Amino acid sequence: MPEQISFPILTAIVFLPIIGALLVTLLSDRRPEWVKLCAILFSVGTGALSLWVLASFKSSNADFQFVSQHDWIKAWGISWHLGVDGISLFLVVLTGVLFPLVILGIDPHHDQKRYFAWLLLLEAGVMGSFLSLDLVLFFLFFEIVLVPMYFLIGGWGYDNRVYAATKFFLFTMFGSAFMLVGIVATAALARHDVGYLTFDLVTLAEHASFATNTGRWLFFSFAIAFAVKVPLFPFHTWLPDAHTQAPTGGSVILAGVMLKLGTYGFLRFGLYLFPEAAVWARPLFLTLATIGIVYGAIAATMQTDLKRLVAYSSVAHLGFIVLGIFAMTSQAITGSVAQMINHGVSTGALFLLVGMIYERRHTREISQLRGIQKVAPIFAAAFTVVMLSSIGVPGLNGFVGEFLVLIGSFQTARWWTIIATTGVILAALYLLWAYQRVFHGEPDEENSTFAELKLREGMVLMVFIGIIGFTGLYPKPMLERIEPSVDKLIEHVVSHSDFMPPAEIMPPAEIMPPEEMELEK
Amino acid sequence: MNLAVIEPTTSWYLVLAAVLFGIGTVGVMVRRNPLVMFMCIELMLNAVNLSFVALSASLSDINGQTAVFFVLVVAAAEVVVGLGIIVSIMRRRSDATADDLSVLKG
Amino acid sequence: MNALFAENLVGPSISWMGISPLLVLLGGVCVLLLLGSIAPRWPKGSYCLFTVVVSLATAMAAMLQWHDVTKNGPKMLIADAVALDHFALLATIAIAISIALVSLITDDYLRREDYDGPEVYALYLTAAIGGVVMASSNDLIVLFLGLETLSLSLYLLAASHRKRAESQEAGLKYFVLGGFSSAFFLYGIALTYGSTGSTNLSKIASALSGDSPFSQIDAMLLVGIGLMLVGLAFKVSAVPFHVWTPDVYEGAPSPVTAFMASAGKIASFAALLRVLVVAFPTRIDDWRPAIWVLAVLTLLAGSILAVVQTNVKRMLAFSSISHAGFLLVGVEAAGHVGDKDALAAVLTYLLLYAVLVIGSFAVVTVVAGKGDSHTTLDDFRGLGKRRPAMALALTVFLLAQAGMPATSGFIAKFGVIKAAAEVQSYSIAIIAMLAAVIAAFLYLRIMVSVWLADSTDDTKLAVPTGAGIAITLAAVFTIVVGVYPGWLLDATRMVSNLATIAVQAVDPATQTPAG
Amino acid sequence: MELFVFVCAAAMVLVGAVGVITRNNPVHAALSLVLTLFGIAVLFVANNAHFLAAVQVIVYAGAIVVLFLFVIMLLGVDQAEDLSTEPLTAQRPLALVVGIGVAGVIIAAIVKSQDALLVRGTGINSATPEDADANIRQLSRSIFSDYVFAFEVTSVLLLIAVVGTVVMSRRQRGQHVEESA
Amino acid sequence: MLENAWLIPALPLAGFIIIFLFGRRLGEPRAGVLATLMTAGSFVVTVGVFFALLSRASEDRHHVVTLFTWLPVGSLHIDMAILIDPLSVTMALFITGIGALIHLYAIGYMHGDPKFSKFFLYLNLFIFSMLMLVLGENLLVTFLGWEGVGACSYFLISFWHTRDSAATAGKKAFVTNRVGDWGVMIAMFMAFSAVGTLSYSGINEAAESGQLAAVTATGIALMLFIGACGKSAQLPLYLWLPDAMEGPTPVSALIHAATMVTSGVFLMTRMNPVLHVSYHWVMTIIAVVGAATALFAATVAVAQTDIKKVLAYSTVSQLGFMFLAIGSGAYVAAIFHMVTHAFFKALLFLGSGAVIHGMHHQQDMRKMGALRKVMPITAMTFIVGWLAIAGVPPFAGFWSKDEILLYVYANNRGLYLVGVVTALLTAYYMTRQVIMVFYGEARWHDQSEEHGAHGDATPHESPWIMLAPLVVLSGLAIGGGLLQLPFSSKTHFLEHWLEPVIESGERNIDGTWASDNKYLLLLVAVVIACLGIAGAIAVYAKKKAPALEPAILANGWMYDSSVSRFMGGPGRAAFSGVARFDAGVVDGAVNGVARVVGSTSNALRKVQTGFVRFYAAILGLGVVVLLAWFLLRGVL
Repeated sequence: MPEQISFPILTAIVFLPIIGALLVTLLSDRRPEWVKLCAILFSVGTGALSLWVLASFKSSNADFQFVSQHDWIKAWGISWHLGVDGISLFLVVLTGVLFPLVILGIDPHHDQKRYFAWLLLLEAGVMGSFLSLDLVLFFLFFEIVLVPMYFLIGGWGYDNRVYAATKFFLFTMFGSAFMLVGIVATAALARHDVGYLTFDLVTLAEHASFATNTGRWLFFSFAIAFAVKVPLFPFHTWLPDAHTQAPTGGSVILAGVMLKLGTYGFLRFGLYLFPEAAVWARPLFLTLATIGIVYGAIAATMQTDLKRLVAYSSVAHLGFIVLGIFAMTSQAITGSVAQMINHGVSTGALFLLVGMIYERRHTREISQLRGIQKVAPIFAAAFTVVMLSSIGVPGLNGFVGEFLVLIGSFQTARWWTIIATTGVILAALYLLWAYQRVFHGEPDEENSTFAELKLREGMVLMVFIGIIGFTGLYPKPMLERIEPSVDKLIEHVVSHSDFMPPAEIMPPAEIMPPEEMELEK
Repeated sequence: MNLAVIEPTTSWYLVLAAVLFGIGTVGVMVRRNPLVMFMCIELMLNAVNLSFVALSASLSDINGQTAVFFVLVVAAAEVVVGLGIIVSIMRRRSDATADDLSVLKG
Repeated sequence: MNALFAENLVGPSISWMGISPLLVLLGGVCVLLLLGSIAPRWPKGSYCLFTVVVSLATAMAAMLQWHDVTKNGPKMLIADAVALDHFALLATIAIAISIALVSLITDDYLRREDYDGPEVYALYLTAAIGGVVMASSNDLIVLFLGLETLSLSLYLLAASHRKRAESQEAGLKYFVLGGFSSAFFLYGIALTYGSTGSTNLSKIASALSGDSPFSQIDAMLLVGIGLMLVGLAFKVSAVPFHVWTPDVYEGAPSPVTAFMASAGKIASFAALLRVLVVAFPTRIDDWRPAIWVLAVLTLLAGSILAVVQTNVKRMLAFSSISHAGFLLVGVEAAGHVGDKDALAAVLTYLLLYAVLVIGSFAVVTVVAGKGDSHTTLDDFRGLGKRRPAMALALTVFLLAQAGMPATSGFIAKFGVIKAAAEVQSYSIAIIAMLAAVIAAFLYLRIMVSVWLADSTDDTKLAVPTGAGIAITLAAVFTIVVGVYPGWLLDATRMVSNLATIAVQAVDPATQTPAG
Repeated sequence: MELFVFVCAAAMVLVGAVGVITRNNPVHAALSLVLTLFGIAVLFVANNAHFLAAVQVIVYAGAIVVLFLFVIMLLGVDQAEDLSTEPLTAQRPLALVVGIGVAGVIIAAIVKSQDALLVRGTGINSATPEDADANIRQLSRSIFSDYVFAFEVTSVLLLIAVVGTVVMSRRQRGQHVEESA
Repeated sequence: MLENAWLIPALPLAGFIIIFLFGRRLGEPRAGVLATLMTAGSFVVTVGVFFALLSRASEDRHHVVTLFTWLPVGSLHIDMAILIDPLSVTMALFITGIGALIHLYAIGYMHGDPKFSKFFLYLNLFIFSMLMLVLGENLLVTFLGWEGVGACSYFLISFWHTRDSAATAGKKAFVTNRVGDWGVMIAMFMAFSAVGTLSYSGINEAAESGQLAAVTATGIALMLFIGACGKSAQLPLYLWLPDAMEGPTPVSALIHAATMVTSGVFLMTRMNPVLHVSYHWVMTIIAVVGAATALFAATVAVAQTDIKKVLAYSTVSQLGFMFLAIGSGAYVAAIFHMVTHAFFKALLFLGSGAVIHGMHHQQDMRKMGALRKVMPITAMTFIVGWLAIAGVPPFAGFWSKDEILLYVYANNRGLYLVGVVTALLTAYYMTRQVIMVFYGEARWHDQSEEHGAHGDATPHESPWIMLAPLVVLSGLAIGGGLLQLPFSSKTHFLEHWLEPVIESGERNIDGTWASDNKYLLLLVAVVIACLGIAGAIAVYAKKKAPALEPAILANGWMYDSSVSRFMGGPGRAAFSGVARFDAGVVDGAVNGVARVVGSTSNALRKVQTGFVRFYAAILGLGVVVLLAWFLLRGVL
């Protein structure tokens, strides 16, 4: 049973940024420091709430927690249904942490009032997407994030920003077009099984059963939206443009949390609602994910723009996540969820760093940069740590998710995994090559005045690096909160399809850890 | 066949009306003077009226004729309005054809 | 009927209450014209105020009827010529709201363009009468008269800005093509009458059901339906009968365009639904595919054509075509007997779209400036800097038109898509959504001009009071409905199945005595 | 007899109609329209619509066409329209296709359904010497019972016509110079 | 004591953290001293652990210290745990021991470098990672160290990153290692899906109990071998090691001689039960690859002129020897050689470092000569190392090499021949090096002008802080053979010590011809070593014969350059092809759709001609089509 608590904390998490956005809008332009203070207060407040959720989250509980459910559009069976489980918990926390950092750490340079307002609105949208347990509510937030992002890219981006923003907007909307029809069709078709029209995720997933082909069509209508958002090959081309043109804050958020809407959607809506179809479609998505991993990495290698390179690396990293999701083993999906967080942190930090390079040098062209490590060793060190995390060096957070995804996927998707693992090599190739060209060598005249990390920047980066290190070395608290929900999801998939998870191979008894013994009983 | 015995049936009228309607349609498309275009529309309305009356007779139902009555009223009102618009345009440029009024396009 | 010698004619009982919205409107017209001619110079803004009051009174009257209908059920009035049901009343309310909002914009516009006077308002009200008649008609002749009432008013309104050649051209084009299409519509009525023996929608429906002799005459009936469809498709500007729309929308005075796109559309779609759903439920298999094709063409052409436009009014015209496509999706869904959700969805869409489009055109009106001619994308550049609040409102309207959630546009689209999905018309639903994606490009283009492009002149625009109120109201409404649409949906859900009412009406056993 | 009437009237109608669309001079076109209207009126009579025939002549031929002619004279737009050329290529063939298409489709439908239309009922009261206003009475009964609402609506139409003339003819400030020139 | 084993990696880690936080404040030489102390402390702890372990019965010498649960997901349960057993302690001993010496040496070597403290930061991190590698209780902890040393070697090789060659070499090392890591990861996946655990004891027990199918074992073994090839610089992945000489010399000594490169050998030894149950040809492959690498690198080393490149190729060659041993089932011999090699190769590298230091960063042997006069201690220790590697008894290298050859002979005589030739070449090129550097005439005088700024251009002896490690190491290089003397089974100290770990995989050659005639083979080895030395003296000292140094050997059989050319040519073309495909086809499709919509719009737009008559015609056409549909429905 989902437990009800008195204070609707999740609702507060969604609404606090909206209120913040309104307040920021209403504040006068003449007092910029107030505007910024307001934005910081509200984002930090939201972040604090999300941390509170993390703190009071019951780790062994696989159900949705902090559920708040009210009728919203009763006529259509749409409810305000929020809840958090292991799959969404850390995404919420990541969102809560990332936004204050972006607001604190990155200066928009102009129109800061509007910038902060959009950013706060974006936060609300992202939070809402991760928390919604109602299909329409999810769609609402899923779509609404486009608007602030569009304006952030279009208003504070670089030369080709309008093109990129429009492409981003339309491409994503293209995907959601199918999803909306899918959502409505799902509810309409499930009306017979459920007995009434409802868009409630849990109700639909537990009670509705679709004819095989129907389920598959519906699944695909959702899958297109998520595939675009992820983005999965070949729907990825909006991403490099959007990332490259977005302002640093936008890139950080885009990479950090927004891309996860797609992978999260696959888990929460694809697998949960249409287990049979998802199992049926496994080969396709495993293949696309694998292509994405290798392809994104290869494309990244050849980029001349640093931001574009990181963007393509996201394509590859997100491929790992999708691979894990469709491998459908406990390790793989847990790894995917962990990877969502870790990619958010490490790629977010990478974008932050690239943004700092741009601030200083006003170029992102790799060929224009050289020898920065000599003039800014601390900056280079920070970049190195983040880069290694992105490469997936064990002991840093990037490895945890990647490894779990791969080891889990190997159980059910052997050959895909073997190919996907080559992405590990390629990741080292493109990042190190870029690093070499940007940081190594003797700095030329323009680069020799490259400023060292400022205190404010350093503090923001310290948070990132702290998370990178902690999660890499001690991911247990995270994994043990994610796993119960993942296991429950897999159980759901198994019981609603002919999917057979790999037989649990028990290590020889004497070295079996005690927790596992209990599980087996 | 004795021509005197043949009585025009309803469909004769209807066919005639259809032809008249077709002529009116063609007229709207080929005439450039807005006034004449408007006359062609009147032709079309008359074709409809003829159909109404013929069908009314065929159905033994007076309502068809009633409809014609209303059409006449509508036609009258339409003429007033239409001519009003045409006049207000033509007062500016009296040689304006419908083709000249094509500023709005694309 | 055959009482040949019944000299003392007994007219049908007339339910004055039932047609009270019409009476209010008519009274409003008369007062406006009479007083307008008696006292030529009313104080500034009072024509507008009066019209707003009249429209609100109309809405109130409709509300009163609404409760009555809720209590006593729908009924047919005045010899079954007029239907008093939720469908009609909702359309009435929507039209009344449209007039109120449009009047607010018109006020300053008329003074700015220097032809203030009661006539334009009177024409709004007469057009509204036509619209209400169309929406509530249960007889093809009545419907036709309503259509003409509406159309004639609109022709005049379109041409009313006599200093602008575009306005006159728009008026003439609209008039010629409108007359042309009316002829088709009328011909359709004639043929339908010939094949069913009646012009009354209920009677047509019952004549076509069962084994009445009329069910033989199929070809003529179907061609009749087709011709009527042409007339209505013209009014709702469905492709390929949309050709007039961009030119007329562009040329007509901006407030009038808003009126055409709102009240005009509401009435036309209501009429379309009435005709198809009430009269021809037995011929669904024939007209549904036609509507399907029209809907698809309208969606695609409307969206695609908008892409390369540079005049905002023209863009919005194409967008309104695209929206018509969406509405046709709802009409297509309504083709399924017994699905009242589709009717409710279409009406809701109409109401919400009306507010949106008026809001958008209100901004256009303000930006257009004296002469009503600054309506290109370039004229919108830097609006975000010059008038941030208004730019924000415009953004809300545009996003809503694009179907962004948390705005009324989403609720509208969702309802239609839901209706389509419930009758398993998935393909058209998907096409509609994809068309919406294409159409979104045009809204984005406007937003780019408004926010992301540099301003050419930094002079603050003056936002007149009326337009300001209208924009604010529309924006608030858009957001409120988007976030909390429950009340509206509960209301529109009361719309019952038109076909059922029609059958009840001709069945004396179930007919409620009028008056 | 009836055939003769029909043929003659049909000839009037069609000749007039063709005249409308082919006469260069708008005045001639208007006069051709009168011919058609008279033909229609005759056909009305043939279908027992005596009252409508009268109204047709009075309102249409009398009032409407006169209005047309009046406008033509008023505006002095009676110069001939050159119909020998067509600026819009393909417009004429297109018009022909449409005209023939529309008429053809409707005729086809009528032919298909003609069996049901063969019967000519006797329900319509014609104006006879004995009861000269039978048709009028019957018509008025229809208008004032079944169509009373429609009848009322026509009043609004006429109101619009009035307002319309006001709107369209009212001189606007600032327009004097331009127009008097 | 065993419970405190966590201190072994913890101390270098602590050193890393302290230097990370306060490195700049510590400065030179305190950062170096601290790092050295930490490593030395770690060595002390290791020695304590060693004795604690020694005090246990042989079958009890297995202790796991679990620090915390690392990755617990479902049936996958990975602890951050340390495994203390003879193998890991052996590894830890020489890692920390030699590591401490190299740290000490580096204090002197890096004197004056602006990034002095950073160097020790990396060194400590490296030691930590290496210890995690060898002490890991499971494959994943080992992998943590495995990747850690990879990353550290990247940092250290590209330490002087303003030099482009250094930066490139670092990157190359990392990426090449990653290719191997791919194999290790796949091996882990296979092991987990077959056994359900990644812990060594779990996997090895499964292998021993027959639970692990031969085919799976083969897969795991091959994949691990790929990893080992990467880390231990075997063909075809050896590429990075010669380039890695761009790093400071202590790095070469530490990473490329003593520790990191041996981790492949360690891993294969650790997994010997799995190798044992896999198909037989796996061992053959390992042996062949090892032999081929050994011979290949030896031939290349003959023609090198860079003092460190010779040592680098020699390292590759010696590692080949170790893999030859493993492929022959001689794990003890492999470990033995690894240890002795660590001694003498570290010695040689440090010695060469001293030379380079003394020569003001001159690495070209052709510009050296007669250095024994100016740097006698360095020369002495270097000569000890030379004798050890050349296989001259009783130096350490002789015993271990002989042990390997013994097993190889028992296993495959063809490979034995390769081994013998390699040994000959080893003796030859090392002698060549010693002659070129320390004997003959001094060729460095003519360089003095270039070093005018330096003041004193004469090569100088290194400070005591650099020499002390040399002395200690030369002692070890001399006496290292004591670990495992072939004379009787009682002198097989190392074998007895390692027995619990390797008993299932170790090949028993008792009773073979080789075993019976081991003294004969010993004699052959001595003769070979002498031949090699004599040959080199004849060529380079006595100039009796022309030096045979063809360019193809100097260029490493063109292998590196052809790989580079392939990567730069077709490889790069393929990559940029993908990038172009992405921009052109995938993105082009998206933009193409937009363009199609746009041009459709432009085309359709022409329909809106503005002529009302034309509009009427469109309308009419629409009517005709619509009516035709309805008519058809009505007629049919």
